[in-house]
Amino acid sequence: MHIKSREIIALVGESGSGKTILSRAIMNLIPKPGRLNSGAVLYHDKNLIDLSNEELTRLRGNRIATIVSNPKGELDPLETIGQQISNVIIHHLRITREEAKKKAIQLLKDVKIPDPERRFEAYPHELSGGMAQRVIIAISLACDPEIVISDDATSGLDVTVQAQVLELLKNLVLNKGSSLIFVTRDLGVAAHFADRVCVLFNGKIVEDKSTTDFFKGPKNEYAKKLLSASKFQGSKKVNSHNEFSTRTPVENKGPVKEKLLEVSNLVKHFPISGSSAVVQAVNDVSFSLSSGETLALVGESGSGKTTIGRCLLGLEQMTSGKINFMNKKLGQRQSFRDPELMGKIQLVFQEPAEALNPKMTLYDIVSEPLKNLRSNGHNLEKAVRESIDRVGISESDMNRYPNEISMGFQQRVGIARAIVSNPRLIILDEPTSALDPTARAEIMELLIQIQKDLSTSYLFISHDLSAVKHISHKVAILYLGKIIEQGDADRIFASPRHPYSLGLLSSVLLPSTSVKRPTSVSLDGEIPSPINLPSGCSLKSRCPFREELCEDIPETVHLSDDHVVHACKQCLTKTAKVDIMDYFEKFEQETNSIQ
Amino acid sequence: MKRLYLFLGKRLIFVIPQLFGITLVSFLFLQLIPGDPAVLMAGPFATPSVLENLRAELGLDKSLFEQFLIYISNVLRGDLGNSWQTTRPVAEDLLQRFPATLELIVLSLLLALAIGIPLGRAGARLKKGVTRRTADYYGLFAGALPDFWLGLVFIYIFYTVLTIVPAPLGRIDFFIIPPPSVTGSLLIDSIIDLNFAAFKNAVGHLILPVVTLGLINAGPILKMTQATMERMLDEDFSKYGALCGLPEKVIARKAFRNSLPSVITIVSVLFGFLIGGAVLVEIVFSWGGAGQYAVNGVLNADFNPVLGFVLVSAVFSLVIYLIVDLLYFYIDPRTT
Amino acid sequence: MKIDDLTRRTFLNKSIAMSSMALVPNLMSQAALAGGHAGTMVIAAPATPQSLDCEYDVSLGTFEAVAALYDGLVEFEKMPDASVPTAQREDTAYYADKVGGVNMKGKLAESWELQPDAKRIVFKLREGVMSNWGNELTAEDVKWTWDRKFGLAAIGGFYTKVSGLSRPEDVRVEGKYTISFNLDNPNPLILKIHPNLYNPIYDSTKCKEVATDDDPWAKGFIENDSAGFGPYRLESMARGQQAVFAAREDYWQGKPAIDRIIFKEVPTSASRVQLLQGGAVDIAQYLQPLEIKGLKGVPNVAVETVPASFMIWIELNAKMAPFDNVDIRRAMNYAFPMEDVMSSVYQGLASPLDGCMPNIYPGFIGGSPYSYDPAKAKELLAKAGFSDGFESTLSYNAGDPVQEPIAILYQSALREIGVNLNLEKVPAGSFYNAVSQREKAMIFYVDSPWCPDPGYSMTLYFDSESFVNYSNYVNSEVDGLLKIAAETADEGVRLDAMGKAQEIVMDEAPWTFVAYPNYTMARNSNLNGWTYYTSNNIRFQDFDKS
Amino acid sequence: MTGKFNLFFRVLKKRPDFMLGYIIVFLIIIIAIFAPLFAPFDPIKSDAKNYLKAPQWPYLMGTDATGMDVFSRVLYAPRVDLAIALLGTLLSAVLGVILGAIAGFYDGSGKVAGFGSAFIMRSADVVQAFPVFVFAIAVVAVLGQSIQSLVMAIAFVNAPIYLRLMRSQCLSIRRMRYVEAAYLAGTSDVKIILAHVIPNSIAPLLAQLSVNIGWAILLTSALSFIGAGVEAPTPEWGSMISMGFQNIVTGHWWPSIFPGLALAVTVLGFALVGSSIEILADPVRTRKLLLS
Repeated sequence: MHIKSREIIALVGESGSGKTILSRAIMNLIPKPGRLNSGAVLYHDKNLIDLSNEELTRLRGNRIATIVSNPKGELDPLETIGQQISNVIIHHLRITREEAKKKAIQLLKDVKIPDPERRFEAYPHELSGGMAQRVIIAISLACDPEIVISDDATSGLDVTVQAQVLELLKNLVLNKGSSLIFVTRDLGVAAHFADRVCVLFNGKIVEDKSTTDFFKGPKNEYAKKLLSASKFQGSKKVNSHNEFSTRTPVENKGPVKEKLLEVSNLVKHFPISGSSAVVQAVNDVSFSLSSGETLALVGESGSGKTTIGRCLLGLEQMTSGKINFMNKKLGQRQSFRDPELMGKIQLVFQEPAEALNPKMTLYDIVSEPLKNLRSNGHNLEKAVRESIDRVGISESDMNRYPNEISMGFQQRVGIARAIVSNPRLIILDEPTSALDPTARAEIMELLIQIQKDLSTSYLFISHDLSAVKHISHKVAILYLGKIIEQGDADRIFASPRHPYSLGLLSSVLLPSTSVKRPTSVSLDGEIPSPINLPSGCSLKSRCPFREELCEDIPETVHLSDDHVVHACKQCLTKTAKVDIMDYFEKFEQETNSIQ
Repeated sequence: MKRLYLFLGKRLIFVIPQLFGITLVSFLFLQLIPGDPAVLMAGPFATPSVLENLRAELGLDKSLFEQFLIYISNVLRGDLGNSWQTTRPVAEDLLQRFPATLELIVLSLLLALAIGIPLGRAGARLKKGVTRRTADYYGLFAGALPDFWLGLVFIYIFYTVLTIVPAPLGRIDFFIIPPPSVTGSLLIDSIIDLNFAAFKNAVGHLILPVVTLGLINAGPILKMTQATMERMLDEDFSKYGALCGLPEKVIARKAFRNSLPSVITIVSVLFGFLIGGAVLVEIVFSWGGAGQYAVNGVLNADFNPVLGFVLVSAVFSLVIYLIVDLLYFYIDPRTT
Repeated sequence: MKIDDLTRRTFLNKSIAMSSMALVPNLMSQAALAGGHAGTMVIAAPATPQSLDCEYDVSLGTFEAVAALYDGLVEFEKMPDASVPTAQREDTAYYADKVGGVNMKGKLAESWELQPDAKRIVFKLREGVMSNWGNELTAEDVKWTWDRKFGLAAIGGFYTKVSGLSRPEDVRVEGKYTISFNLDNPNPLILKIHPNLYNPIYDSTKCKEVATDDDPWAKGFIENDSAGFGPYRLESMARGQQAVFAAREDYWQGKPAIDRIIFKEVPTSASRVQLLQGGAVDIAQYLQPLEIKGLKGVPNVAVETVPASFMIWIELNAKMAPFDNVDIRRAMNYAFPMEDVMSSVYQGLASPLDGCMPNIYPGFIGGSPYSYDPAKAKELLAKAGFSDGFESTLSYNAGDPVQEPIAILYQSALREIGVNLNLEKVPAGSFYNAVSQREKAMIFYVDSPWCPDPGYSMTLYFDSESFVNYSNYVNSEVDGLLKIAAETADEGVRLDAMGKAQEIVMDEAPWTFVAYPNYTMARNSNLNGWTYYTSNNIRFQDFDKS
Repeated sequence: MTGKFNLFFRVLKKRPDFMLGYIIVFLIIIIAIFAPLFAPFDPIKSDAKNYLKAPQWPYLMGTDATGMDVFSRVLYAPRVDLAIALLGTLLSAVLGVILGAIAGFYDGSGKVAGFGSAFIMRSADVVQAFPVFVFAIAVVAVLGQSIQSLVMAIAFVNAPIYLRLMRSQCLSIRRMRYVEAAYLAGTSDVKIILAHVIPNSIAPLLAQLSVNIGWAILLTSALSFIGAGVEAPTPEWGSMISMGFQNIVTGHWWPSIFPGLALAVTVLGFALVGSSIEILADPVRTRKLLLS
């Protein structure tokens, strides 16, 4: 592998493919007890492997800089960020503390941190994830390095922030004339930001092409698989799932639109101890769901989507509102001790490992929901076998423990447990976001198949818009605990009307080089704290359409039977002119043409 | 600054009910110990009427609840009652004995820190080698040794055989005039008094008990330092430091700074434990400390000293925890 | 009466002792040290006095202090000890030709007249004797002293009774310097009781000055200070640490040889040994036999051991089975490994307890019927119907270092006759309590009767009414004999009666007889003048330094 | 299961000192059980003719002041020490686990259960605010001096440790997704505690337990040392040290040095076993050790 100056390459691979090790090898910093066995890392004709520790230390962070994921964990919690930036500068450039401070503030300005002088004194815990990531970028650029390695740097951020940060990074690096290596598992990042793509598989580079060539069609089998899995995420018309485009709920045997779940005026406030302020996590939210239907709750982290799910399940006590499920009231922790409700709602979680008791066998895990239903031994075993079979786990694995199987399979076990009690509703709380592209595609497919077979309803909670587009019939977009737009999924993806929805959709990085991302409607900044909600329009600080004084009060507008938006009039007129439909549509067309 | 006051205020609000609870529980608990203080006090010759008078004098004829109220109101006035064994006010006794214990504990913990921290740091930074081994095994061995026995071994070696330390009989040879008591610490008082003979003598008496407790308590400090620092070196920010090209020394310093809260915690826990737990070593060296006073009280149904001791050491522990919290507060900006 | 070393606050030996030295500043003033060791005597004692009021307090060190601060009316003449020529001791023998049969000399009393029927005694007091507060001794002081005993009725109550006084009016002021004691019945102890350290004379002028309505008998004052006519005055006292006594220039016998006494609490006996060896103290009190042995031959240290009035025994509670059976009690004595205890525990510094009163007192009849004989013990057990043995518990004082080893040896020996002995360690502080409650099956006891008189000694432990009869021993014949001894002035008759009583008691074995521990004086060899008293304590005024 | 054994032996291979720990513990237990076979003398038979004999044949560790054979007593002592420590620690673990599970599971819940949980925690605070040693002695003083009291004292003193451990386990496990899943399936609180919380807390509990046993042995002997523990002449290390304490300044070191040594070795053995379990209980540390 090689990199020229001012070049941007993407090193793509799934977990375990060795991409991080490779990126660390470049710096000769392999985590113990690993060792570099052979080979060479040549930098300006010097083999980094042969350099002494001191020489390497001088290079690291100076000529070759790394940006890492989990930015808050990477910063020393006990030092101000200013000190941390200065330390690196002083160490490498040997300048005085005063000069370093000046330079650090300039860097903070460069990475667009507002009020850099004050932020210089801030501690990492006072920063949001996006801010911390900008600080990390500032550190990495402090010594004008020749190579910057971004190691999955944005995977922890929300899509809107991810797009902003990557954009910023790319611009800064190019301005400084450095080279940039993106280490990522997201082909979208590669498609939008890299000049060249290298695919890693089992520790080997299996494909190395210019970005445009790669997305036109990789040669290597694995690369192909990876690309198609990623595309599957972005399009619903791949493979043979075309029947879903009709958007008719499957096997809707009852009267049409039989309301299964009805949530009205749900409010959840978290009191802050020692203060009269409250966190307004969920603010007057109403929606409904029919059997066999999928509703997606979409939003950035902190938008309240997970809290809604937890209120539904009684895992959080709602502040006010009403939840009806199968004509019974929900919202109490004890609700599910009611034999009629027992097992009727199930949950699939984001972190499959945390969702499974490590001390139980797969069989025990899956059978747990049935044990309370007092099904007799034979029926129980049969039901368990059935659902295990349905999620594609072989019976011989039934006596294994969760830590003996892969993450994708763990998620399958979670799904098996969810369906074993024959639920009417499954809440899918970010079920795929922790998974690699291929596993993610498989799980999505499985979920769709299950809905088809069992006509279960899904409440799909996610910030992964491509997955949402793929699976849901209806979408509700949440911002700061409020639904700002909801309705038919296709319609919303095609012509979102709320400025926030526009910004959100435009920030999705689709894995294609041929479709252009509509950056004009990107959102600025980050989601504000839900403690002190801005008065008036909650988006006014970030709105791409905002003018000097936007004091308009948003109102609820029914655009059609199945499209409701909560926004101010002025915005609606502006957004009506924007058409981002081609972003997703073009992508689908392109994907289909490849197929 | 406001953050600090708020923080201190919050802590102090918890202190009062806690002290009350501790006093109440110890009061009731001690009542369960068999033995009638009046009988013990009056001696075997006392007639029933003498006993009755004595009981009335001590308030023993009142209900438990009334007795407790009386005790509490006395405590609030600084009166901890009398010890029937020493026939002196407990407050006065404690005022003499606590400094003895504190001097011993503080010096021991300083020694323990001086051993534990460098070894722990070295142990965490090194993966192999003699230092690492020493650090690993020191923690294990120190935790296994009974301190009272180690004290005896030291006495045998250094006093009986080598005769290079003074007899294990308290804090100072009594043909030496002790300095006037200002702080209660003989070392400090003798310096204030410029009495170097007393200082030298007190140091001689301190050496063995301090070394005994210091060596043993260095174990947990070492373990904690090593374990936390190792964890901190594994944390992302340490790895990121390496990625940024910061030298190993700087990274180790950061990791150590981040381990400080745990180290401070273990020291405070040891301190709290030693206020009563040093009693074994105090006994071995006839130290005359507070722990000895309390243990003796329990064994002889002399309750006021025990209550007084529990109360004072609870206050001490709370003060220590407060100091610890303040240290956290200064070390870690996240504390609220 | 009783009063011994081991009292409620006894040796808080090893460990759990409350030592805290030198915490209070200036207890030893600069002057004391500047004067060097010549004028100062430092005593390492197991404990400092708890209180100086002997009406209540029987703690260790109290009587060293009382003897230094106060004088009594009379005292025994002294003579050289038969075995240790360097030591003096009281002449407590019976002299048929002397007043009251005793060899006494005056102290605060210059002379005395005893009526032959032993119902009245008149003391003529010395004139011009000053107290440490500068008040002259008068008959009023003696009167007040005895009125106080009646008034407080603690230990004093025992003394009024034992000396035959029925009411305060029995003690009469006959003149400024004359006082009389008038009894309803003859009482052989009427004179003998006065050298007892429980009967010091108080300076009533001072005491009345400090008395209050709440405290008419100056308890609070006497507990912590002194108002007496003795050779020393109290300079300072820090309990648990030390008491300092200063010699009185104006003492009626002249200033004592040693100016200043520092009575230092050193709870651990091993520590006291160390201090003595190192020359830091002049006297180390109450050492263990092994330590005493180790001190022999140490330069600068002199060790003298004399037979004493101490006795140690194990109470066999006659109210509890199986010790209500006299054969069991005898068996317990036959099973006691006397020789082992003498040699290993006491290192030869004691003699077997072959009687039930001190063997140094007049009227003692020696010759115990018991010796170690397990076969005989077994036989007696079988006779009592316990051929399979039984189980019992022996309580011992955690503060007395000899009791645990004796108990262990006894336990081993008893196992051979099938008796299973459990050992119970009682904290020093509550040991007295345990003894006086009389609810333990077997418990150690150490005591010494402080009046060298057989009637006095025997009454304490074997009179069925005596409150010191901790073994619950009841024998009406013995009671009768004791009554004779208490109410007859005729010494011959008394000695006969007491001889008989001793025989009965020995035969009925209310105790397991253990030992007469010696009194040992371990001192710096430049210290002269030690005298052994039957009260088993030292009197500072006896000493001088060479 | 075989996988676990395999792991166990691999860990032992990496750390032979752990092996030593297991050997010590094994030997001590064997010695405790078969003491009568190994001990040359009756441990409570005093022999006044042979007191304070220096170590020599047949008294391998000499004799004490009453002529009892120190070696035999050292061998018999773990019978008492181990029994007390084991029982006390187990009792405290049971007590702590039950209370800790309740306190943790109902922490912050509003109703009676929440109040109970808070009450348990405040009680633990108070117990822990006592100076440990004084508290243990007070327990013995209240209950009377006996082996049972020692067991109770150790149980009371240690229970808060398990209580807190269990509570923190419970607090973290009850937020685990699988517990929430169990809720939705209608599983009762008791079943959740039994099926999910306890099995997942066993490893840290076990590690704590084995470390604590050593500590409990030290506490037992310490209590005996100051005279609040086992009655003499029952062979027990602490009381042996205490009985020999007087003799050390006169140069008779053996009656107290040998039992102390045995005590230290035993505690060390348990400490080693404890740290091995600590490591085995933590997969991350196990992996690190095996890879190092």
